[in-house]
Amino acid sequence: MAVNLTQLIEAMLFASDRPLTVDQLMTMFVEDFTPPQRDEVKAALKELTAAYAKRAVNLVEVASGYRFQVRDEFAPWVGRLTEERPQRYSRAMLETLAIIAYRQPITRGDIEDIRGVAVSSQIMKTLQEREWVRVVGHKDVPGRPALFATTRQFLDYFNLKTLDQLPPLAEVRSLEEIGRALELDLQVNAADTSETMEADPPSSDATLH
Amino acid sequence: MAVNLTQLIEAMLFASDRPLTVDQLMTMFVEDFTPPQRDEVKAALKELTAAYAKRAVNLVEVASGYRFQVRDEFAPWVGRLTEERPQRYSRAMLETLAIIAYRQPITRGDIEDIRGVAVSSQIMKTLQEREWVRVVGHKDVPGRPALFATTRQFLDYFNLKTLDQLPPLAEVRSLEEIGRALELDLQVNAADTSETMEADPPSSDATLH
Amino acid sequence: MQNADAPSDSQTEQLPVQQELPLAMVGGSPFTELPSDLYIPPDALEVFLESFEGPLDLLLYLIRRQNMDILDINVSDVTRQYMDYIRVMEDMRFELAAEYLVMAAMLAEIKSRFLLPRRKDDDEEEEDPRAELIRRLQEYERFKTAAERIDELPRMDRDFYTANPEIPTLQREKKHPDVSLTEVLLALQEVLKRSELFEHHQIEKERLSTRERMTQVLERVSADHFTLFTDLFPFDEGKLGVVVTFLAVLELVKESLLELVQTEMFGEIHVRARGEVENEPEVETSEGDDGG
Repeated sequence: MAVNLTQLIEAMLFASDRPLTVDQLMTMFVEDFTPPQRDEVKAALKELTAAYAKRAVNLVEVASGYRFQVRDEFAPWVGRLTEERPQRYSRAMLETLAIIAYRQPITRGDIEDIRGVAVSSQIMKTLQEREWVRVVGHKDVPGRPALFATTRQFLDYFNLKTLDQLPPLAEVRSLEEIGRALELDLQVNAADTSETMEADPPSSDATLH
Repeated sequence: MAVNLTQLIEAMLFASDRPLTVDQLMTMFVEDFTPPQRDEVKAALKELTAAYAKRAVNLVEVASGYRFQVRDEFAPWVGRLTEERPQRYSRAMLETLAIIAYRQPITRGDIEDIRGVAVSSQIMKTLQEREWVRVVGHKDVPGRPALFATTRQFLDYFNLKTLDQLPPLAEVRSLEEIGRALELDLQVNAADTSETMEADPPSSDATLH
Repeated sequence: MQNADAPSDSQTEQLPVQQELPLAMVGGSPFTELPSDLYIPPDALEVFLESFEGPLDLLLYLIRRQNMDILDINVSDVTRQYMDYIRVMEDMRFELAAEYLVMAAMLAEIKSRFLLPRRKDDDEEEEDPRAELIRRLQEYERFKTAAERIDELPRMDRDFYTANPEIPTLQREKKHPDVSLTEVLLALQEVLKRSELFEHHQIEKERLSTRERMTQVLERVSADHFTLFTDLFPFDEGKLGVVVTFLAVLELVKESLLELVQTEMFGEIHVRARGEVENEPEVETSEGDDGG
């Protein structure tokens, strides 16, 4: 059979989802023709390494054998290919966020009491990863549960200067008023918040990052 | 930024687990530098196609874009890399898929009419999860049933560029022909069917057992 | 329904074999020998039936088995065989899809129309009662064949493979979904609706600024060391700021989150968080001092 060993090895290495050793490559063709000698396989690998040296994929030897890999310098772009699409947050997550915003500092247990259902660790993790929520202390009761509060990033994201700009709960209850309340609040507060908040050390923003 | 566009595209195509279109390649670098022109991307693709023409992997264009693919002649060896047998699809699923492919857009009810039997929800779900089939609209009749069509991924999977490349559907012999055939006697009839009938391969009976 | 040589329910029944029928012409030459594959062992029947994709498929099989042309089905013959299968299935209590029974009815109807005498003087040409059945069989067969051909198409990871090189460790930036404040508030509204308890409690009256200040105070104090009570008050906020902070401290004490300590009469009051403070970020450990 007139198969070019180098090309065959090239094909195998490209298709394989794991590295292949010289031994594996040697035995892989047993059924077809005289199995190649170790030297031949090694020579083929050397040839391929050279051929791909300047390409965007290189043939490299790792602990468990040889494999083709995309050159590291392309990592930033390659990362974009696999970016997970952001999904929408669940209702449970938004409820949890809202409760923390209005009731902070609050323990997970208290959130669960209010929601009437358990709050998953995933939700708490996501909220903290997003840096909207963080642990500000621990409650002095058995188990020392963490106390959660919203962050400056939370305010920034929703374009609020202070939590006061959130509509009062009474208004939240009335769906129709939400939009109006928000507009109003934002207008009013844009003017008057600058004075109440400047007390905070400006450094705290930076240190959260 | 001293990034070679051709190499970047090469890296992206190798790293991507699905084909990439010229448009996708154009917009992929928006954040970094002036996005390349369509011409430039196309030139890069041409350059890559040529560079890999004689390698064991080739750059090929399929329905939803470009991808690197191991050359067909190596497939028998590559198949040995995985122990798992390639997946088999049930006749019900293949028939459903075939009807959608040739008759799209089509409702589930219409599929059932052709097959003479109900189409299980599982099949429709599997086809959609595999991204071979998707809902493209709703028929404007009572109940507004979903209209299904095949996707580019379906074509990619079968290495096709367009639906035209699907094997042609057997011809339907018209009812007039049927009428005519009825008037003829058995012998005449038998003689003329031999030419019009490009029926199933004779093995079809056997495969039922 | 005719009585076929159909099996009763014994073990070694033989499926109906067509006998006296004139055998079909295939490719112009007569077919004299029956295929020998007509015997089906009973335990194979189930498997056999499962290999049919419905009544049309079964009919096609029966037609092909007799080497009939779809366009010239011998309805009486096919119907008899079809009924035999149905009966066997029913005898075996094999649950039949309703479609099989519908088809049985359709076949019986077509057959009965054939039995009716035709009026020759009738001008209008009567449609062949088989026309609809033939159309459907033909249509189904087209797609049955198409499905077989699709199955034979080169297929990814069976007949061809894509390149699959290792990709560098990703600098993955996780994309977060966008959320509007309205969404958050609507979520809250849901909670409020659900929770009567919540509704009637003090939360409602509480100024959010107190809550916010509670968070800020907690951020400034630690369990490890005392902070000067007076340092908690940012004097540049004016009276309102002091009041809000004071309310916040009281609330924190009430909720057992804060501890107030005064070591001597009229001495400085210190505050300390109750409970451990974990992973206190790089924030403001030294910051408590900058007020004093």
